[in-house]
Amino acid sequence: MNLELSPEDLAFRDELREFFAGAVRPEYRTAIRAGLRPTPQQLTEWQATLAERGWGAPTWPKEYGGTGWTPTQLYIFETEAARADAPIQFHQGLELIGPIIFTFGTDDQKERYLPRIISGEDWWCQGYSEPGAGSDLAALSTRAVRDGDHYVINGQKMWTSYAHVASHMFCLVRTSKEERRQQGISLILVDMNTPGIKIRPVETLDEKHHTNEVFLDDVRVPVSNLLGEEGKGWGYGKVLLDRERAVGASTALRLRSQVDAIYSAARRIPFGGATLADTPAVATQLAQLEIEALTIETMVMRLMADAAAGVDSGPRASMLKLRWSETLQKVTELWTEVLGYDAAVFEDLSGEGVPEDMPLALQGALYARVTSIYGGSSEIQRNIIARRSLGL
Amino acid sequence: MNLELSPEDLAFRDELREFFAGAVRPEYRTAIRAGLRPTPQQLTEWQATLAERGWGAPTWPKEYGGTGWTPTQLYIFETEAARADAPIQFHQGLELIGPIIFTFGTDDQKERYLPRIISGEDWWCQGYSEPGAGSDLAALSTRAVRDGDHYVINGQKMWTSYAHVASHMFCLVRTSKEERRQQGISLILVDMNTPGIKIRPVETLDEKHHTNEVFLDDVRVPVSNLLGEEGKGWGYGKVLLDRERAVGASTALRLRSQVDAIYSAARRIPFGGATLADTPAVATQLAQLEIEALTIETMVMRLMADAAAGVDSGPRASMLKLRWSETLQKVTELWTEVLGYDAAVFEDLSGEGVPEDMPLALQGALYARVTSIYGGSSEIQRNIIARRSLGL
Amino acid sequence: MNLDLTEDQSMLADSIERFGTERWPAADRWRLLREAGAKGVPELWGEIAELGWLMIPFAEEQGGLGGSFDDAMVLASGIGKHLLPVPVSTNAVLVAPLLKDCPAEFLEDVMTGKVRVALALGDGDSRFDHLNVATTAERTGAGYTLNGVKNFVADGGDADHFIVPARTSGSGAELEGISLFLLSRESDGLTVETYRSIDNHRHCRLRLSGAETGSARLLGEEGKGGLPLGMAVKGGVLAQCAEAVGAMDALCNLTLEYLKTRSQFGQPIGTFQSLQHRMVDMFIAYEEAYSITVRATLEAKEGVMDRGRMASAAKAKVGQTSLFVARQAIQLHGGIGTSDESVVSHYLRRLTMLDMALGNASHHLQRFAAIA
Amino acid sequence: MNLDLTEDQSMLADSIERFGTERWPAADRWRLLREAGAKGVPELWGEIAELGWLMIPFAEEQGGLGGSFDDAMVLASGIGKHLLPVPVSTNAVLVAPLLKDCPAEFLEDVMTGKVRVALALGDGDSRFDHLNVATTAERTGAGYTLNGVKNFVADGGDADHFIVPARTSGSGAELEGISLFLLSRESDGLTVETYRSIDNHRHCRLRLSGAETGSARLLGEEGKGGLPLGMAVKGGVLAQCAEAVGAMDALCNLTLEYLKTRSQFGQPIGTFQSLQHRMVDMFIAYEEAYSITVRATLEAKEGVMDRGRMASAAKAKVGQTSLFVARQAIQLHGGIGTSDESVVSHYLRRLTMLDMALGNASHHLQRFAAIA
Repeated sequence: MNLELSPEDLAFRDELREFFAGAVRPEYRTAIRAGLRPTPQQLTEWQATLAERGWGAPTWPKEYGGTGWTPTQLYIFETEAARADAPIQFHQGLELIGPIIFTFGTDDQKERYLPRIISGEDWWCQGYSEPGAGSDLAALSTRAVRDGDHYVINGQKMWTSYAHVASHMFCLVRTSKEERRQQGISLILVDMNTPGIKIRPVETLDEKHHTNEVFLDDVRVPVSNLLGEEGKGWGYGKVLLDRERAVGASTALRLRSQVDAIYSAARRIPFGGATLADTPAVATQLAQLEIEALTIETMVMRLMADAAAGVDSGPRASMLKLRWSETLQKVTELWTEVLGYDAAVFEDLSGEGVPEDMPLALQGALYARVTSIYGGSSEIQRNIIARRSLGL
Repeated sequence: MNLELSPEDLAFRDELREFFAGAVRPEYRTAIRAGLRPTPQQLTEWQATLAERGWGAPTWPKEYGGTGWTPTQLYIFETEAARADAPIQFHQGLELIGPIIFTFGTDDQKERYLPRIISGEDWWCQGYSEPGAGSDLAALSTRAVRDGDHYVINGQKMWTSYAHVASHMFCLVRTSKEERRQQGISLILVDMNTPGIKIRPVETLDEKHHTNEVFLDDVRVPVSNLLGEEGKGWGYGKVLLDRERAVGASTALRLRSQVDAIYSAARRIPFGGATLADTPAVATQLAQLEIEALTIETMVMRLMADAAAGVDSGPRASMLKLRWSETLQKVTELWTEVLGYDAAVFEDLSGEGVPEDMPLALQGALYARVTSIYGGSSEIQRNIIARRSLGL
Repeated sequence: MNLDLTEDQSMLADSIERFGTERWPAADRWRLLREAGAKGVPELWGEIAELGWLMIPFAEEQGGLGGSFDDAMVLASGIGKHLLPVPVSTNAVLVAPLLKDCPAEFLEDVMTGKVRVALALGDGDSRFDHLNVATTAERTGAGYTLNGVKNFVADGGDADHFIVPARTSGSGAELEGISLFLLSRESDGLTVETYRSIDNHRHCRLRLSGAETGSARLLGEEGKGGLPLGMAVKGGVLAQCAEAVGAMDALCNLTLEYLKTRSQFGQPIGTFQSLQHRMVDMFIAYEEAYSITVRATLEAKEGVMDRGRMASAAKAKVGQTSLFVARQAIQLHGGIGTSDESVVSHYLRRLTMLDMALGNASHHLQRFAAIA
Repeated sequence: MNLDLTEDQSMLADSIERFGTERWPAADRWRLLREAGAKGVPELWGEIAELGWLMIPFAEEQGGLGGSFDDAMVLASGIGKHLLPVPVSTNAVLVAPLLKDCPAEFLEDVMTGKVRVALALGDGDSRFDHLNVATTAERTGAGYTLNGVKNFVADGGDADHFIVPARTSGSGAELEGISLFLLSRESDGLTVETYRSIDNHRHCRLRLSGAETGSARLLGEEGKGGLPLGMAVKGGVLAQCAEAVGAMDALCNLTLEYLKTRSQFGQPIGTFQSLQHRMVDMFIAYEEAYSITVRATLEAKEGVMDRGRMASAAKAKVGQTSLFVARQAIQLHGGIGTSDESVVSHYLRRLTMLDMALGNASHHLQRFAAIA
C-alpha cells in the first residue's frame, strides 16, 4: 500500500500542471469555487482547448480519440484540474452518450458524432425525464412511431439541461405500444434543428436558466439515428453505471478548493479585531468541511482503484454522489452564512455593484439543492446501494 | 394567549415548591441529572412520600385516589418536580396498568390493586414483549388456556423491566388459538409469587440489571385476574395512547436540569486558564442543548393544552418521545465528552474511588440508547405519526 | 396559562388567510413577481394598510391598535404562510416602538402606508451585533452630522425615512452613547444604494458622509437609544420567527399534499417509508419552531427581562428547523421544487433570507450562550 | 499509487481473522469476559506475542519486524474487528518508537509479552493536549526526581513500566524541555491507581511524588522528548483509528445480517425502506472512515510532515462515524442490541472509549483547525 507516484506519473503530473497553469483563465475560477458551472461558451471553449492538446476525452479509449489513460493517470488529471480550478468538462456528450455511441453505435454514427463531441463542436443534451417520469424513468411516455425511413416522435421531456444551447439530444422514447415499463424503450439521436421541437426555458431557484422543457411535436428523425437495437434502449443506460465514476470523480475533487474559497472569504471579513476565519464557530465548520473533502478525495482514489481492478464501482459511485452532494450543500451554505448581510445583495438596483462573492455564493448554495436530486436523487442512490451492494 | 399563572395556580406552585424542597433527598439528584432512574428502593420510598401527601397519583381522577388535577396543575407539578430534581414516579403501575384497571377492571380489582399502586406497596411490571414480538407486539405467542377457575399460562416474556423487584405483572397473552394477530389477545394480572415463574436477569450495556426475561411455565392464575373481556386485551392498550403524555411530560421536563448538570461538570474542569465551560465548543453545544430542552418543555405545554381541550394527543406525544430521547442521548453524550479521560474510570480497581461524575455519566449515556427503543422505537413512533396524524 | 388564539387573533388570522389566498395565490406567485419586475409590488403595502394591519404593532396612544407581541406573531405568521411580499416584520413591527414620540400626523402616514420607515442595521464591520455601532453623530449647530456606513437597511429599498443608530459617545458595543436619528431619504450627505435579495425584498445600504439632521429628528434621549434599539430588535426577531413558522406550516402541508398525489413506480410517493419518515421529521421541526416561538413571544409579552435570550433561542432554533424544512420540501418535490414556477423554491429563498436577517442561527446560538 | 494489501499484510489479516474467530468468538465474548472477572484476560497478551504480532511495530534493528504504519493498520483493524481485548495500539504501537534505544534484552521481553510498557498521558489539567506537560523532573544525584499526576495511562493497568513525559525545562505546551522517562511500576514515590473502563480495558493513574529514576532511564536526550512523543502519539492515533474501522466493518456486516434474518410484521426487517437507508448510511460511514484512515496512514508512511494534521482529520472523522455506526447498529437491533449478551453493545462501549483515548473527535477537529 502506498500513495507514491511512479517517476512516469510524476512527469505526467508536471506536464499537466504546466498545461493547466497556462490554459485556465482566471474568470473560470470564481464560478468553479462557488460550485457553479461556467457558461456554455466557456465550457465549449475549454473543451476545444483540451481537444487541441489531445486531452479532449480523458476517459475514452484511444481508438475513439480518447487518451486511453489508466485510472491512476485519470486521477492525476482530475486532481491537477481541480488544483488549477479548471472547468469541469460538460459530461452529457463526453460521459453519457459518447460511450454509448462507441459501444453500441454504427460505424457511421461513431464517425459522425464522436469527433465533434471531443472538439466541442456538438453539444449534447439528455432527453430522459418527463413530467410523469422522474425518479421512475421507466414510466416515460414519449413515443416514436416508425413511418418509412423515419421515426415520428411525440411527447414531452423535462429537466433537459442546456437544451437551449444543445445541437443534439439523445432521447429515450417508447417504440412499442404493447409492452410496459423498461421494455419497448429505444434510444434515438435527435438533431435539435429538426422541425417540431419547441423549447420552453425553466428558470430555477437561483434565477438562472440551466434547464428546459422540450416539446416534441411530430418530430421526424431518420431511422439511421436509432442507437443500437429498437426496444433495447433501457439496457444501454447500464453501460453508464460503470462510467459514473468519471463524472463523480471530477466534481468531487473540487470540494477542497470550494472549502478554500470560503476560507478566503472568511479571511477577507474583519471581525472582532481579527477576521471571521479566526472565530471558533467558522474555523470549526471549515475544518469539518475540509475533513469531509479529504475523505471524499480518498473515496475517489478507491473508486479509481476499483476501476483499475475491474470491480463493479456502481455502489461506490453512488456513495460518492451522495456524500459529494451533501457536502457541497453544506459548503455552499457556509459560504452564504459567512457573508452575513452581504448575502442579501443579490442584485444591485442602483448601479453600485455587488460584493465580491455575490451573487455567485448564493447561487451556488441554491443550485446545490439540485445536486441531491439530479442524476438519481439521494433516495434513489440509497435504494441502489441497498439493492446492488447490500442485497436488501 | 399567555403563560401567566392564576393566583390559585401560583399558590399551588408555592405549595409544591415548599413540599419538594423538604421531601427530595440529595442522593436522588445525581442519578436524576445523569438521566438515570433512582434505585427501586428509592422509587418506592418516593412513591410513599407522595402518597402520604395525597399526591401519589397525580394524573388519576379523585374517585380512584388520584389528585384530579387539571392539565395546568399537572404541568406545574411536573415542572416543580423537575426543578427540584425529584425522582420520576415509576410509571408501569401508575400510568400503564392503573388507568386500565380503573377504566375496565371489576370493582374487586379496583379495590384490590389501585390503593397499593398509589401507596407504592405493589410494584407492577409489564409483560408485553417477547423474543419474536418486539416492535411487532401483535406477534406474541404466550398462551393462556382455561382450566376450570384458572388460566394456565405458558410462554416467555422479554425486556420485562424490574420483573426482579415486581410484585405483579400485567401480561398480554393469547387466549384463542384460531384468530391471528391482534385478535384473541387478553390481558391478565399475575402475582409474581405464583409458582412456575422464572426470572432471568438480562444485564444491559451500562452493566446494570434493569431488565429480565420471564419464563412462564404452567403458571396458574385465577380467572378473576382477567382484566376486562377475554380476547379484548389488545384494545385496552389504546387507552394508554391518550395517557402517554403524562409519562412523556415528566421525563421531558427533566432535560433542562440534565443540561445544567453538564454545565456544572464543565465548570468544575479547569482548562486553559479558565474552565471547560468557557471554551466555545462546549459553550455552543450546551447552548444548543438548552434550546432543545426549552423547546421540548414548550411542546409539553402544548401537549397539556391538547389534554385540556380533549384533543387526540397521540401524535404529539410521539413527537415528544422522539425529540426527548434524541436530546437525552445528545445531552448524556456531551457529559461523557466533557469528562475527558475521567470517562475511562468506570470502575476503580485499587480503592482510590472514581471521579465525582463517574460511572453515572457514562451509564447515563449508555442507558440513553435504550430510550429510543423502548415504549415504541423511534421508527415505530414515526410510523404512528405518519399514519395517525399525516394520513400517510 | 393559555396557548389558544384570542377571538380577535382568530379573526385576524382568517382575514390574512383570505387576503393571501385571493390576492396572492401561491401558484401565481412566480408570475406575479415576474410581471412586477425590479420595482416589486409596492401597491400591496397600501392594500394591507387599508386592512389596518400596520396599526397592530403601534401603541394605542400613538393611534395604533396596541397589539402585543402575540398579535404581531399572528400577523407575521399569516404573512409568512402566504409569502406575502410585504415587509411587516421590518417596516412596521421592528420600527414601531422606536417611533413612539413622533408627531401624530407622521405616525398616521406610517400606519396608512403613505410613508415607510426602515431601521438601518449592519453598521460597518459589526456584522449581526446591532448594538455594536461605529457610525458617529456629532452635534453641529442645531442638529447632528452623521458619518458611517449601514450595510443592511432591512426592507429599506422603498423607505422614505431611516432610523439610524449612531454614537454620540462611547464606542464598540457599549449600550450607553447610542442615539437614534430619523433621517429622510432625501437628506444631504446621505447616499442610498438600493439592492434586491433573492426573496425579492428590496433593501439598501446607507453611506453617511456628513449627513445632516435637525435636533427634532433625534428619537428619544441622546445617548439612550441602546436599550430601545435592543428591545425593538427583539420584537423584530420574534416577528421574523413567526413569519418563518408560518412559511414552515405552509411548506409542511403542501409537501404532504404532494406526497399523497405524486405517483412514481406505480404508487403515491407518500407510500415510501423513507419519505414518510422525512415528512414526519418536517412536521416535528415545525412543531418545535412553533413551540419555541410561542414561548419566546409570550415571555416577551409578560415582560420577562432576559436581554433577549429567549428570542435568540427562538431565532436560532427557527433558523435551523426552517431551513431543514425548506430544503427537505425541495428534496421531496424533486426537480419541480427547484424551479421558479414552484412556490416551494420561493419558500426556501425567503427562509434563507429570514434566517440571515437580524442575525442568523449561528449568531443567535452564540448570543444565547453568551447571555448565560 | 496502490491501495491493496501486500501479500504479507493479507497473511497477517488472515491470521488475525483465524485467531479472532477461534479464540475469541463474538457470541461468547460476554461470557468469556464475565468468567474472567476483574482481572481481565491477561493471558491473551502472551498468546498474541507468540504469534509475533507484538514485533510488528518495532524496528528491525530493535529485533522487531520493522512494520510500517500500514502494517500496524492491518494489525489494529483485525483486533478491532474481533474486539480482541489486547491493547496492541497502546502497549505496542504507541510505545514502540519511544523505546528504540532500550537494551536488546528489555525489548525482547516487551516483544515476547513478558514485560508490558504503557505511556502516561493526561498530565494534570492538560486534558487531551499531550504536549502540555506539567509534571516536573528535577536532576537529583545520578538520576531525576519526578513530581506530578498522569490521569490516563492508556492500558497501563497491567503495565510493568511506564513511559512518563516530564519537564526538565520550559512550561505549558512548549515542545522544548519535555523529557521522557522509563519508570518501573515498583519505583519509590510512585502510586499507581488502577481502574477499568467500560470496554473492559484496564488503565491507571500515576501519582508521582518524588518518584526516583536513575539517569539510565532517560529515554533519548534530555529536553528533546516532545517531538518523539508527538510522533508516537500520531502512530497511536492511527492504530486506534484502524481499530475503530475494523470494529465498524464488523458492526456493519452483523447488522446487515440481522436485517436479513430478523422478522417483524411478517417480513424481514431489512425490507423496510427506512431501515435499508439507515443501513446504507452506516456502510457509507464505514467507507468514509476507512478512506480517511488509509489516507492518513499512507501519508504518515511517506513521511509527510504535517504535525499530525491528517491523523487528527482521521481521528475526528473516525470518532464521528464510528459512534454513528455503533449507535445505529444498536437502534437497528432494538432491545437485544442493548444487552450485555449481544456483542453489538460491546462494540459501542469499545468505540466510545476509542473515541476518547488520545483525544476525542471534538478535540482533534479543533486541533486540525488550529494547524492551518
